This record gives sequence, structure tokens and C-alpha cells, in this order.
Amino acid sequence: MKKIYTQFDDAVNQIEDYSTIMVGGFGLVGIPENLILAIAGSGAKHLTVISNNCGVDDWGLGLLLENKQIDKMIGSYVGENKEFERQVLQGELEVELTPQGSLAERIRAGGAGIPAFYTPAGVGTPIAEGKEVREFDGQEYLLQEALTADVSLVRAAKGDSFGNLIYNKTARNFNPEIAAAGKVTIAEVEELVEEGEMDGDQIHTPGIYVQSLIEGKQEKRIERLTIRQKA
Amino acid sequence: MKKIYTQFDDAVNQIEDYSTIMVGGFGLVGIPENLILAIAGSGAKHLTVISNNCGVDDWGLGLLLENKQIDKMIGSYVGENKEFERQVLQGELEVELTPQGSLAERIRAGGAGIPAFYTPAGVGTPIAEGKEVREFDGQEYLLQEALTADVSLVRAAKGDSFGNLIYNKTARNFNPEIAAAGKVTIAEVEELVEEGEMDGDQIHTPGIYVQSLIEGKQEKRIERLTIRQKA
Amino acid sequence: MSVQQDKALQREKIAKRAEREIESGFYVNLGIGMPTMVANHIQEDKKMVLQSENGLLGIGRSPHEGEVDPDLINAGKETVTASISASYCSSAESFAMIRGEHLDLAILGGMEVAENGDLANWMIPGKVIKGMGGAMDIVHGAKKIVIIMNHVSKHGTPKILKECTLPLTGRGVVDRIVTDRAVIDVTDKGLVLTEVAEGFTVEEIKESTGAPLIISESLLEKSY
Amino acid sequence: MSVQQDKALQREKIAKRAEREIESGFYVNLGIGMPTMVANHIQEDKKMVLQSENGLLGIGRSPHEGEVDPDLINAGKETVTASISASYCSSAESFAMIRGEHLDLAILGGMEVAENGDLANWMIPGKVIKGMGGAMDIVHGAKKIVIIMNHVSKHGTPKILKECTLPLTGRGVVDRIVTDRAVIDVTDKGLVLTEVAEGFTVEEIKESTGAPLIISESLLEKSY
Repeated sequence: MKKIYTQFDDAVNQIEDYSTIMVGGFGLVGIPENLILAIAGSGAKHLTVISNNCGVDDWGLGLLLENKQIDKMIGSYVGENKEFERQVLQGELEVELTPQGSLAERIRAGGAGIPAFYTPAGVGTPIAEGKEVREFDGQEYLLQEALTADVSLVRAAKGDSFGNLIYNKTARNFNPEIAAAGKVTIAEVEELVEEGEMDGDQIHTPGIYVQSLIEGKQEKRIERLTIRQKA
Repeated sequence: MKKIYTQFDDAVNQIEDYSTIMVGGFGLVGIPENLILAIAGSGAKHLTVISNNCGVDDWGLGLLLENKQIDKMIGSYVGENKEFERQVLQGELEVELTPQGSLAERIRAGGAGIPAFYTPAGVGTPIAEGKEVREFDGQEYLLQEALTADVSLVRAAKGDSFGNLIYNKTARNFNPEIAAAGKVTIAEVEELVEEGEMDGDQIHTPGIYVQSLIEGKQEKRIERLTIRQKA
Repeated sequence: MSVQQDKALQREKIAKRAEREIESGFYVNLGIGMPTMVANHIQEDKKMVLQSENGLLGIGRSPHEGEVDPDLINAGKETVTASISASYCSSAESFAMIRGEHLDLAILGGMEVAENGDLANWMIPGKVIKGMGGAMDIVHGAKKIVIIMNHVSKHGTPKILKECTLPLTGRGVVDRIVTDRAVIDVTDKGLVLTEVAEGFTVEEIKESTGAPLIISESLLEKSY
Repeated sequence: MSVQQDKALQREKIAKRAEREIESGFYVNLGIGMPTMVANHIQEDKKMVLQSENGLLGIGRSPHEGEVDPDLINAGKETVTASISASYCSSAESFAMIRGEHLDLAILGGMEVAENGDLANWMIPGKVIKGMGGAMDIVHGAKKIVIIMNHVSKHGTPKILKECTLPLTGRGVVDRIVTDRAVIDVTDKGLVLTEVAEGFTVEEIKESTGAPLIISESLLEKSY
């Protein structure tokens, strides 16, 4: 029922200059790495990117930075990336920092048709500047507005031809809410399975949120390998 | 790690007069039927009940109506219950009707620390009376506030001693959000399983939301049996 | 033909015409009551997914006797089965799906529709209020909202009006009205009559409608 | 002892004392950096659950070499394992859990704490801003917020102040401060000194603190 691509270049063909894209992942975990590589190769420019982080210098969204394809970044932590720092200092890149929980909730709101909500995060901080502060039950809260995207890119462990997705462990992170918040959502899946193979009780992203899928193999680079020595 | 009850009467012992309780279920599906029976036997009175429906005349929350244990009901549809109608007409029962999606989202907000949010549902209708209406991007939305409860009662198919829960099919309905919105949450489970038996990727309600559990057998009454005749 | 049979036929006719609103690939919510009947008329070659707002994406046919699962119902509380691709979610997630306008179409019943798209379908003052259920959310929650109802009330008075007299379910939410007599679109310019059912004339439709009608240039007569 | 070793010991000491904040049955979030070290000191008999805000409830120990799963990391982006009862969720759900105050305790690092409980720990004006990550949410998201940090800066100036000089992470959010020198509670009446570490006197704590201290009636000296 959904469009199944076989070439990553074809899958990202619909991303135009000046598009807003959302990209799943936390650090390098759960990122749609082949879709990002394909965008790096596509030459799409002046992108607004919504993602918790911006990759590292030579991987993930860092590749789009390197190519100067990003005009604006909305995220919560961008400290893993020297080129990011350079572009911000040079005024080449606009940044909007949002507390991580507010970012996740703004994306959820975008997919859920909630235009805005109140949250305690950021009250009394620089984040509150220009934002409405309102009291409920004696506590102050900040108004945060929803985020949506022209195209959302997610990565899942499994997907089927109806667009249903299942994520693996902490690779889930921002992916389910990002899948719901895109006008068009493209899913990079580790494994495309037969329809009916996924238990309906265990599906994390129902197919209604996904417009197309592509199967691919990921490198899954590890940012901070932490090992326990055998006793 | 969690309190495991063996007697339903003991499990609901903490529900006092004038408590606000939330009860999972849609129609009679997914209701914590033995916990409700125990409340009916407990004599707790002047309850405020938050639940999508109010059971039927002789089952589910209808039992608490019969006993006149409910002062106020917050729900979206209460049409399956003659005693409900009688008590409302007699002024014995206060009702607050909320659109079903707003009810679900208000409960989710309660568990998620969101004091209020905007929704399109109810704009221009009697529901909007006394509520703030605000425009975002040219569309009008209603401000809805969060709901929480002193005690939440849910039913799950499986639970473990850490309070992790898995629901079955459409018996999930309001249960996950209700589990999160109670100061204290009691889970009636069809099966108590060993810890580690549930896959971490498949847990619907993480144990952090659940304070105690009890295993029980449900009748699972069917409200509208609809059958397809064999050709 | 008895009045009862006549009514049933009328409902079938509306349901059949409403089925044409569904395109292959659509995600659709069918309201409780007459809209549920639309499911019985869906053409085999249409691949579509029915959503049930209690938390099921992919409603299947009714169960055979031995197949009934008490944990598996639709929003009308009827026992159902699930389609092969079905997924379950919480009610909050289900209404997030609805509110976020991920559905292509909702087909709902109506008591009154106004020329500006206002809909009333949940309460009659003076009668006991049973609640709006999911109706107020769903009218804001699909790319297209189609209302199916009889063209006139049992007293013969119009149900399509300049203004609703009953308390609203939603303001300006209706895109199309399908009745036993006609198909009418709600547009910025007013109500546009696009189809007339067999057995009725444009004049009869105009007379039985409580608001001015623009006649579509591509009007279809005897359309269903 | 080298300065490096000295610093490491100081951090261990703070982490050990912070561990006492954790009670059996607690759900705890440990911030990135020094707070992560607290996990290494948790007593075996304490049954508690560590939450990682990227979407893991039930962090286990670090993986052995052959056990590494690239899809399984903590909020510090380090590879971890999951405990037997662990569950995964989306980041939105994880922060719903945090914001809804379902955690009993969060132990976080700090740059400055003010006597009213204001916390600054995310940016230094003039330096490149890396972002607040989850800090601004977590400070509102646990029943008790404990800040662990050195008592004074590397220049020897107080980090506990009448008012923060750095941009805030949260206003009035801190419940307790644990440093290498003392434990101080934030109360409505002001800062209350409850414990003094071995090697320090009450006078020394007063002098190295930039806000007035009330001395607790049950003050513990040489407490850790």
C-alpha cells in the first residue's frame, strides 16, 4: 500500500530547497543514516532541520553541515560538532535551542493537532524570552508551540508494506513522534517484513503516519563506547 | 518491588470518601472489573469518577451508581445507563461531559505534567462556554486543562512485579494514560508474569506509573455482540 | 412496502452513495449508526483502512461465532475483527491521529447542517444528554468531513439550514452532505448542489433544503 | 598527590555522599558527568531504577566487550545494558514521565546555585552555546532535585550564591546541594547547613559560601 523505494536517492528526491525536515535519532543512535547520506548527495540547500542533535563532524547531520545545506537548526544539544560551532560564530547558521523535553513534546503536539501547550521547562530562563508565561494552580508555565515538517525522516528496526514500524531499544527516541509530525514521512528500515508479521499490539508507529519506506543496512557508529572490563 | 495484593478488597482499601478516581476502559472493554466490584463492596462514597463511560446498569461503574457512591462523573458518553439518567434528572449526580479526544488528552496531560493545552474540539459549541478560545495560525482552539486522580484503576493483560504492563487489543484504550495520571495506580492484571518475561520494547505502561498490582479473572461481558453468519 | 422497509432501503441508498467518497489508499473513520453501514458496501478492489477511535487502526469484518474476542470492539462497542495490517493504540494516541488530521475522510451522521458547514449531531435540548463521545474531535480530524443523513426530518422539515437550531458539534466543519435525495458541497460561496438522486428533481431538492443552493455547472442528475 | 588525582578523589567523595540520597524503591535520573559516577557507588541492597531521558527506564551496568549494542545508550551517549525489568519508550514519553514528576530523585551537576534554589548549569555567556539538552526539563521533573558540585570554583570563589550570575537553568528548583565540603538544604527560610565533610569546619564552609547559612540544629560534622 505504501511506496517502497529501492534507491535512497529516489527516496529523498522530494526534499526541495528551503524545506523543513525532521530527523529522528538521539546522538547517532536511531538516525536514518542512509537517508541523510542521500540528502548530502542530493544538493538540497537552505534546509531547516529539526532534530535533537546535529550529528558529529563526519557523520549523520554533520554531513549536511559540512555541505552547507542547513540554514537553520532547531535542537536541544549541538555540542558534538566543531563545524556547527564555526558556522554559528560566522553567522552562517541560525540556531533555535529548545529544552529536550519541550522539543519532544512540541514535535508530538505537531503530529497530534495540538497547536500549543504549557510546560514548566524554561520558566525564568533565557528560553522564556518572548514567550507567554502563565500560572496554573500557583505554578508558572511557558507556552510552547507545535513543530511540524514538510518531510520527516525516521529509522526503524522493522517495517511492513502498510508502513507499520517497530523500533529497537533506545533507537526509538524521537522517531515515533517525528514520524507523526511530517506532512510526508520516509522510513528507513533495517528489515522490511511481510504484512501481518508484526503483532498489532507491538507496533510503535502505525502505518497511517508513514508515506514511504526503504530497506537499508546501517553502520550504527558508536559515539562513546563504554565497556566494563571482565573481573 | 511493587505491592502485590491477593484480595481485591485490600487493594481498594486506600480509596476514601470524596476521592477522585480514574477508571480505565471503553464501554465494558478493558475495565478493571474486580477492582470496581471491590469498591462497590467497600462503601466508599462521594466519589468523583473520571472514565469515558459509566458502565451499564448492572455492571462496571454502573454498580457504583446503583450504590449511589458517585457524586460527580467526568466522561464523554454516558448513554448506556438508565440509572445514570435518573440520578442526573433528580439532581443526585453531577456530570461534566468532555469530548472523548479531549478527555483522553486531558488525562495524558495530567500524567505528563502539562497543565493545559489547546485543541480544536468544541470550538463554537456549548463545551466552549467559560473556556478560553485562542487563535493559532488563523484557526481557533479551546484551552483544556489536565486531569489527575487520587487513585487510578486500570486493567492489563499482563503485569510483572516491577509494575510493567501490557494490554490486549482494544482493551488498551484509556488505560495507559490513566495509569500515568493517578497519584496512586492499582493495576488489575489477567496474568502476573515473572520479571524479565516481558520484552522491554513491548511494554505499554512502564512500572514507574504503577504502585500496586493484583491478579484476577474477568468476566469480560460483551455489550454489543455482532456476528457474521457463515456463508 | 412498509415504512420500516422503506427507511432501511433509504439508508442503504445513502450508504452506497457515501461509499463512493472512499478512494483507494484512504484512512477512514466511520461514525456510529448509519455510517457504519458504509463498510458493507466497500468495493473489493479498494485498499483502504478503517480507523476506530477507541484505538484500532484496521477494522476487519464482524467475527464468526467462534472468533469473538471480548477485548476487540469498534467505537460502536460492537465485536469486530482486525485486518491483517491492524495496529492497536491508546485512546489518547488514537485521537492524536484524528486531531492531527492524518485521516483522509470521516463519514458521520447528522441532525442539522448549516450552509456555512456548521454541524449539529449530538444533543437535543430538553432530552437527556448522553454525551458527544468522539464526535467533536472527529469533525476537526479528517481532511474531508462528509455528513450522511436523510434530507428532511421525519416531520418533512429541512435538515440543511441557513443556521443550525440545535447546539453545535462543530463550527464550519462539513465539506459535503450526502442525503437520500442529493449531494451538496459546502463552499465559500455557499451550498452547491452537485448530484441529484433518482426520483427527485432539482426543484424538489431546492424546496426541501432550508438554505439557498447554487446549482453546479457539472450537476449530475439520477446520479444514484 | 597530583592535582588530577586530587580532583578525581574529590569527585568520588561527592558521588559517594550523593549515593545516600537514593532510597530503596526510588526511580532516579542521574545527570551527565559527575552524577553518572553515583551509579558506581549504589549499595547492592538498594532496589532502585535508573531512568535515562532518551527513553530507557532501567539502566544496567556497562556492557562487556562482546555485549555492546549500538542501539542501546544512556543520555550521555555511552553504551549501556538494560536491567531485567527495563522498558523503552520514546523521548516524548520519557519526558512526560519526567515532567509529570514520577521520578523520586534527580542528581544533577551545577555551576551555580542561589539561596532561593535557582540553578545555573548550562551556559557561560561569551562561550559557544552547546544547548541545554534535557536539563531544563529534569529540574522540574523529580520530587527532589539534588545538585552535586565542587563547593568553590577553580579560582576558589563560591558557587553557592545569593543570586546566580549565570543564565538560569531553572528558578527555585534545587532542594539540596551536595559538595566536596558540605550538604546544604534549600528551605523557605534560606540555606540550611546540615552536614560538614571531614577536613572542614563550619567556619570554613561559611567563608566559602556566597550566601548566609543557617546552621541546622542537627548538624552532622565529619559526616563524609
